[in-house]
Amino acid sequence: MTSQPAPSGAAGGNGRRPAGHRLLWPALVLLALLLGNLAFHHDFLSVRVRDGHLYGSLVDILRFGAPLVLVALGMTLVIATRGIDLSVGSTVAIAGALACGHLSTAARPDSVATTLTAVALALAVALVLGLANGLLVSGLGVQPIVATLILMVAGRGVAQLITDGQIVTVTSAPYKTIGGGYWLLLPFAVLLAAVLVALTAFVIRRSALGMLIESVGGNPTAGRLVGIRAGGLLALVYVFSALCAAVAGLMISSNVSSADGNNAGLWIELDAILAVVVGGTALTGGRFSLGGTVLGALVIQTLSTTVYTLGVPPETTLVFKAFVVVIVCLVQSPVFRAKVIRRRRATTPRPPATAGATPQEQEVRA
Amino acid sequence: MTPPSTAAPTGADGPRPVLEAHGISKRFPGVLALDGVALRLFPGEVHALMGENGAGKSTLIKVLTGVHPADGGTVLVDGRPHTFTDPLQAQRAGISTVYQEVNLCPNLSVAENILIGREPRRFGLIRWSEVRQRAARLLTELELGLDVTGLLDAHSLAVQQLVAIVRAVDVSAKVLVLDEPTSSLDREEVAQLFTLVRRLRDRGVAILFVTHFLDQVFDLCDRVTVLRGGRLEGEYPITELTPMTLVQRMIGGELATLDGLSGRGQGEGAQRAAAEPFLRARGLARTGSIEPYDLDIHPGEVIGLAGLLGSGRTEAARLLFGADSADAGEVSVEGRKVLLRSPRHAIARGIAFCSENRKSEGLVGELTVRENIVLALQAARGWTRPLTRAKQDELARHWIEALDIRPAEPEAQVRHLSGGNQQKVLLARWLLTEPRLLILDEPTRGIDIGAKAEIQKLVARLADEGTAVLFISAELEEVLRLSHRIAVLRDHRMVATLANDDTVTPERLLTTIATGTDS
Amino acid sequence: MSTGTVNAAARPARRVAAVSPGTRARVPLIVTAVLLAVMFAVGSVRYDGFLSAQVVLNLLIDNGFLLVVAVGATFVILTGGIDLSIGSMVALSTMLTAWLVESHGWPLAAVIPLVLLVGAAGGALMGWVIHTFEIQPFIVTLAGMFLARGLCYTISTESVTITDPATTAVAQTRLYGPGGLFVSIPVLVAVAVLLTAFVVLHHTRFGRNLYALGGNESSARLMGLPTGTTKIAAYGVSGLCSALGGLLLTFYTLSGYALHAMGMELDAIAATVIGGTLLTGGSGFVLGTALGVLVLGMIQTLVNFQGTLSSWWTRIVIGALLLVFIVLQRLMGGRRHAAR
Amino acid sequence: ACSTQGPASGPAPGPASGAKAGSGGRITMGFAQVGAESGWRTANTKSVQEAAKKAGIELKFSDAQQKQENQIKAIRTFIQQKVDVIAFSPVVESGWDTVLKEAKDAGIPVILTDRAVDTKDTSLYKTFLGSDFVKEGRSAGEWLTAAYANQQGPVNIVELQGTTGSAPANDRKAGFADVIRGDGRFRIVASQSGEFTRAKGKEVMQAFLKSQKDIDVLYAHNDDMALGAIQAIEESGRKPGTDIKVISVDGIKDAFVAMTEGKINVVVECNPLLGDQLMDLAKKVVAGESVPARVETQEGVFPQDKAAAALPSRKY
Ligand SMILES: Nc1ncnc2c1ncn2[C@@H]1O[C@H](COP(=O)(O)OP(=O)(O)OP(=O)(O)O)[C@@H](O)[C@H]1O
Ligand SMILES: Nc1ncnc2c1ncn2[C@@H]1O[C@H](COP(=O)(O)OP(=O)(O)OP(=O)(O)O)[C@@H](O)[C@H]1O
Ligand SMILES: [Mg+2]
Ligand SMILES: [Mg+2]
Repeated sequence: MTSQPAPSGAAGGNGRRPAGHRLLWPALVLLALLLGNLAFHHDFLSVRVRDGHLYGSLVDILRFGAPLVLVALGMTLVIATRGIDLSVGSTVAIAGALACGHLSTAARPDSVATTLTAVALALAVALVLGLANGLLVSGLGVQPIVATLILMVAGRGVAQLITDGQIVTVTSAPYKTIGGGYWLLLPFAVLLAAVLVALTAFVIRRSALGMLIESVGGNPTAGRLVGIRAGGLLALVYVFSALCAAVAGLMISSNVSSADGNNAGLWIELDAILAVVVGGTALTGGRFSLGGTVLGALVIQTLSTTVYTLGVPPETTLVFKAFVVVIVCLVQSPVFRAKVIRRRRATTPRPPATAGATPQEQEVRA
Repeated sequence: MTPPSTAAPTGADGPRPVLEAHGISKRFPGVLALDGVALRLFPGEVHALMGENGAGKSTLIKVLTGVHPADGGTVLVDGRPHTFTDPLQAQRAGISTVYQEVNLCPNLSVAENILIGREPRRFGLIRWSEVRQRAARLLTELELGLDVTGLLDAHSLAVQQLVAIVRAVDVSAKVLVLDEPTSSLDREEVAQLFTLVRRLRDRGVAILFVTHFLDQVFDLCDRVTVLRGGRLEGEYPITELTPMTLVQRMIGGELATLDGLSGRGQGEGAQRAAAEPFLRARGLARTGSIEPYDLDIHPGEVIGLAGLLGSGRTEAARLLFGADSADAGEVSVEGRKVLLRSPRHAIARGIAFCSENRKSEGLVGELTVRENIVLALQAARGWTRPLTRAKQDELARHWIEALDIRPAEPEAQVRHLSGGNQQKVLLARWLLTEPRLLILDEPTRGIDIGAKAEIQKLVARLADEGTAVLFISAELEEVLRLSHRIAVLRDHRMVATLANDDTVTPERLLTTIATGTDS
Repeated sequence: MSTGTVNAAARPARRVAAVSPGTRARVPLIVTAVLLAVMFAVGSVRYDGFLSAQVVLNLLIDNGFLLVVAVGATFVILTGGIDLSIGSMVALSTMLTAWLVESHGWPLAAVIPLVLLVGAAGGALMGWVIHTFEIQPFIVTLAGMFLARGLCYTISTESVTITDPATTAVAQTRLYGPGGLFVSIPVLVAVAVLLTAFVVLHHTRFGRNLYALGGNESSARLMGLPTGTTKIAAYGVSGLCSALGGLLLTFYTLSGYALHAMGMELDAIAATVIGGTLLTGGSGFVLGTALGVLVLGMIQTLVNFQGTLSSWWTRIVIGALLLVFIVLQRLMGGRRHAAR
Repeated sequence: ACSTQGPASGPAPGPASGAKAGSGGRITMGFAQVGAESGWRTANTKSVQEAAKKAGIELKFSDAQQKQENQIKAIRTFIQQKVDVIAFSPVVESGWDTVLKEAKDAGIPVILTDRAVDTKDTSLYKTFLGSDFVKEGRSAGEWLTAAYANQQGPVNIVELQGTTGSAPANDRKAGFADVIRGDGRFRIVASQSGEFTRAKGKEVMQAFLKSQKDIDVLYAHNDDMALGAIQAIEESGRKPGTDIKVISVDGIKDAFVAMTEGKINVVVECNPLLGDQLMDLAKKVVAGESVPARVETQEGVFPQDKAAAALPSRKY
C-alpha cells in the first residue's frame, strides 16, 4: 500500500509551484489508499447508476466524507490563525438537535418552508456559538484550546437538553435531502460541500482574507503593527468554523433522519484537525491549504471505509489506523523522503557524514 | 588607529590557520548562495568578512558552523577535517558564534540567555545565585547594567544583541564569529565591544567579523575576505586596502557618492518648521517606558531621534504609532486631536512605522516577498477591497527594483532572504503606503553601504515631497546628515531639541546625549 | 571611534515596572489559587459535608493519576508540542499491568518497571519520529494514541479484574493522619512526581532547555542547545508519566480495561493550560498544572455535591463553571500573556 | 503520625446494618449513572428519577459521562454526604472493590443496577437489579435458529457490534455466537463496530452491502444501529426485513415502529424501566430487610407479529 505510484505528469518536478507541490503528497496518499482497496475488492472503484443516482463505494466515501470536509474547512482557517476549535463536535450536535427539534414539533414537517426555518435556526444559533468562541479568544485573550473546550463540554449538554436526551426522529422529505438526497445523480451533500468549499476558496483567495489570516497566524505582532484588525478576523474564523460545523451537523442528522445529541459529531474535532494537518497546514499557524484539507478529509474517510471493506476486526482497527497514519506522515515528511533518497544514493559512494537534523526548509515550503 | 600588527603572516611557514575552509558551495532552491568559497582564520587575528547584501556572508557562517549542510567543500579545524551537522558540535569544537538575527529565547531571563547550556551546577542542580552573579559580571564587561532576572523580551533589540555577544564571548573559544554584531549598537557600545574583541584577539582567539561599516573594518580588522555574489573575490591584508578599493572589490564597480546630502538642515529646516505641524504631541508619556515629551513634526521635515542605547527612542516613537498606548498626554494630527489606540488608528491618519526588529515585529517569514510588501497597504484597505494580483505584482516588482532587493523574485519566501534584503522589504512595505508621517526605526540596520546611500536619498526625496519623517538611528552621522531637527533622548526623557544648523557638530550632539544638557 | 566620552555608569539599571518580572509571571498562578479557594468556600456554604479536610484529600485521591499525566503533558506543552497519546497510554498500562499480574502471575514488583519502561520508550520513540522527520507532533502522537488503544484491544476487549493480593494491598492501603483523615499511596506518588517535576523544570539544565526549546526552537538550536535529545526526552517523560498515571489508575480501579481513560489527554492538556501554561510553548509552571487539575476536580466535586442535575445539565454546569473560572482568571490576572 | 491499617481514630461511622433513615425518616439515595450515551440510558435515568419522586426518596444523581473514575468520585461524594443507600450502574464490571469497601465501612448499603460487578467479596453490595446481556445475545441467536429451522444453509450474517470493549457489546456478541456456533449453516461474514449509533450503523452497513455479495441476516447490538442500517439497506435497493432479516436488541419505540412496517424482524428487549423495582429494593435494604442477591428485570422477545400490539404501550 505504500508503493507510491509514479506521479502523473511533471507534477513531481522541481517544486517551483508551491501549491501544486503541497497537494501532491496528500493526493498520492489518497490514491494509494484507493488502489489498496481495489486490490481486495475488484469493483471497489466501480460506480453504477441505480434508481437515478450514482451508487458505489466512491460515492459513499464522498457522501460520508462531506461533513468532515466541511468541519475541516472551518478548522483550517482557525488553525491558520494559530488557534484550534475543539467545539465543532458539539456544534454539530446542537445544529442537528435544533433542526430536528423544530421539525418534530412543527405542524407540517414535510414542507420546504419549515425545513428552511429549521436550517436557519440551526445556522443562527451556530453563529452565536462561534461568536462566543471568537469573543473569548480575541476579546478576552483566552487560549483557543480552553476557550473552545468550554463549549465542547457544555455544548453537548445543550444538544441533549434540546433533544431531552432522546434521539429525535423526523420524517421530512426536504430535510432528508440535505444529507441523504440526490441531485443531478450525485448526493446532495457532496454537491453542497463542494459548493461551499469552492465558495470559501474563492472568497478567501480573491479577497485579501487569506493573506491577512496567514499574516496574523504567521506573526501576530507583525500583524498588529501593519494594522490588521486581528480581533475581527479571529471572531470571523471562529464564526465560520461554527457555521461549517452546523452545516455538517445538518447533513449528519439529515442523513439518518434523526438527531442524536450525545453521539453526533463525537470526536469529529480530532478527525478534522487530522485532516487539516494531513493536508499540509501546520498547527503553528500561518500558511494554509484548503485543497490539502479536502484531500486530508477524504484520506481519513477512505481509511474508515477501508477498514469496513477489508473486514479489519474491530479489535485491530486502531492498530491498523495507527500504521496507516504513521505511513502517511512519513511519506509526507520531506525530511524522511530526503533521507530515504540519500540512503539509496549513498550505496555507491561512501555514506556522507550523518546528515543529522538539518532543517530542510527549502523543501518544506518550496 | 592602526592596529598593532599581530596579523598572521600568510606565508607557508607561518602559523597554521585555526579554521580553514576550501571550495565551500551551498545551493538553495533557485539560488547558488556559495560557489567554491575559501576562508582562512589564524589565531590572534580579527578577520573581516565583507560583501553586499545577499553576497553569502551569513550563509558561509552557517555552513561553517553546522547550521546548514554544505553541498561541497571541506572545513578544517586545527588542520583536521570536520563536518558539523549541528551548531552544538561547532560550539564543542571551539567555535562560538553570534548569528545575524538575534537568536535568543525571549521567554527566558537575561541571565539564562547568557548562560543556558553551561549553567554552574551542584549535584546536577543549577545554582541560580551564581548564574545571576556571573551573568551580571559578564554584562559589566560591556558596561551594561541590566536586571539579569528580567525577561529578555522586555529589552530593546540592541540590548538583546549585546546579550547575544556576551553569551558567545563567555565560551572559552578558539574562534569567535560575529555576524553584524554592531548593526544596532551606538558608538559607545561599539567601542566597548571592540575593546573586548581586542582583548580576545590578544589572547589568541581568531575572530571573524561581519559588518557593513567600513570604518569599523579599518579600525579593528587585520585581514579581509571579500565575497561577491556567492563567490570569493579575494583575501587581503587590511593594509593593502583603502575604503575606496574595498568598496570596489565588494560591488565590482564605483560607488555613487553621498555628497550633496550633508548639511541639508540648514535654513531650509527653519522654513519647514514654520508651517502648521502635521503631528503635535504634548506631554505624551507611558509609565515605565518614556517620560512626558512634546514634539512637533512638520510636513517635509526630517526629525532625528538621537540617544544612547535604551534611551527610549523606540519607545517614544511607538507611542506616536499607537503600538503602545500612552497613559498621559495628547496627540493631534493636522490640528485635530486624535486618540491613537492602536496601529490601525495611526495608519488611518497616514502614519507609518518601520520597526527596528524586523524578525519578530516586522516580517511574516512564511509569506512571500510580494505579500510582505503589500501587506500594510492591503490591511489599510480592508479585506473586502483586495489588491488584484496584477496590481500586487506590479507594486512588488517596482519596489524590488527601486530598492534593489535580491534575489529579485517576488515569490521567494521572505525568511529565506538575507538580512539586509529583508530590511529593504520592510521599508518597501511602508513606503508604498505613501504615509504623511514615516517613522523609521533603524531603517539602515544591516544594509550595505550602497543601499544605505540609496535609502538616505530616498528619505531626503520623500521629505522634499512633503512627507514628515521621524528618523531613528544609532549612527549619529546618518542622523546629522538627514535631519532638519534632532530630538535628544536620555534616560527615557526627551532632554533637548536642536535645530540642525552649522552649530550642531557631532561633538555637541554627543555632549548633549551624554549630559542631558545642550551646552 | 575614540570618542568614549560617555560614561556608562551614568546609565544605571532601570526598573521597568514596580514588581519584578518573576512576580508578574506568577500573578496568574496566584489568581488561580485564589479562585480555587473561592470555589471551595462557595461549596462549603452551599453543601453539607463539603467543608471538611477529607473533601480536599479526596480531591487528591481521585485526581492523583490525572495530576501525574498532566505533569507529563506540561513537559511536552512547554516545548510547544502536544501529546495526544496520553489517555491511550494510560489505558495500555492498566491493561498491561492487569494482564501480566492476573493472567501471567507476574509479581507486581517486576511489572511496574516494565510498564514504566514501555511508557517511556513509547514516548521517546514518538519524540524521535517528531524530531528526526520533522513531522507535526499532533499526527505522530495521534498515531501513538491509536496504536496504544489498539494494543489494549488486542490484549483483551474485556476488563481484567485484579485480585492479586499485593496489588490489592497497595491499592487499599489508607494512610491515616490526625482526625481520621486519610490519603492513599498513589496520592503520595503523585505529590512526589509533582515536586520532582518542579525541581527538574526549574533547577536542571534539561528543564531549562525545555523552556528554551518552547521559546524559539531555531534559536535554541543556534544557541548550541541539544534540541533533539531535549525534545525526545520531553516526550519520553510524558510517556513515562502516562505509564505511571496508568499504574495509579490501576490501583485506583484495581482493573485493566481498554476503555479506561478515554479522552484523558484532553483533561490533562486542559489542566495544564488552565494552570497558565501557554500551548505555544516556553511559558508556564508545573505548579500551575497542579492547580489546573484541582480546578477540574473541584468543579466535578461541586457538581456531584449538587446531586440534582440531570446528565445534560451536568455538562452545561461544568462548562459554565469553567467559563466563569476562565473569565475571572483572565480579568484578574491581567492580559499580559494574551493568547497567541 | 500515620497508621496504615484501619480507621484508627476519628468519627468512625456506625455499623453496617440497621435503618438510619435520615432526618424526618426520608431516605436519601445516591445514584451514580453511567452517562447519557443513548436514548435507552436516558429512559433508564428518567425511570429512576420518577420512581424516586413517587416513592418519596430523595435522590442525589450523578452522571459519570461514561468514565469509571467519575463514578468512583461520585460514590465517594455520596459517602461524604452520608446518604442512606447508594445505587449505581457500573460503567464496567471490574474495579469497584476499593470504593465499595469504603461504602461498606461507612455503613452505606449498595445496590447495583443494570450491570453486575466482578468481585469475590459479595458482601460489598446488597443486591443486583438488571438484565443479562449474554442472555439477550442468546435470545437473539435462538430466534434466528428457530426462524431458519427448516431452511437450507448457508446463512450469511453481518453483525453490527456496539462500542468495542463495552460490556453489552462483548456479552451480546458472545451470547449470540454461543448459540449459532453449533449450527454449520450460520456464518458471520462481517462484523464491525457501529459504536451504538445510527450514523455509524448506516455507514458501516453501506460498506458491508458493497463488500459482501450475499447478506441474509443483520444482527445489530442495539436498535439505533439497526435503524441506521435499515436506511442503508433501503438505499441499496433491497428490502430490510425481507431480503435481509434484521435482528436487534433494546426495544425502543422507533424500533417497534420499524417492526410494524416490516423492516425489523425481531427485537430482544432490554428493559431500562427499573426505577420502581429499584426504589422498592432500596426501602427494604435501608430497613434492614433481606433481599434476593439477584433481581432480574422483566424482559421479552418481540417478533414482528407481536409488535403492533406492543407498540402503544412502549414508554421509551
Ligand atoms: N534558507 C534559505 N533558503 C533559500 N535561500 C536562502 C536561504 N538562506 C539564504 N538564502 C539566499 O542566499 C543568498 C545569500 O544570503 P546571505 O544571508 O548569506 O547573505 P548576506 O551576505 O549575509 O547578506 P546580508 O548582508 O544582507 O546579511 C541570498 O540570496 C539569500 O536569499
Ligand atoms: N542600559 C540599559 N539598562 C537597563 N535597561 C535598558 C538599558 N538599555 C535598554 N534598556 C531597556 O530596553 C528597553 C528598550 O528601550 P528603547 O527601545 O526605548 O531603546 P532605544 O532608545 O530605542 O534604543 P535601542 O533601540 O538602540 O536599544 C527599555 O525599556 C529599557 O528598559
Ligand atoms: Mg547576513
Ligand atoms: Mg530602538
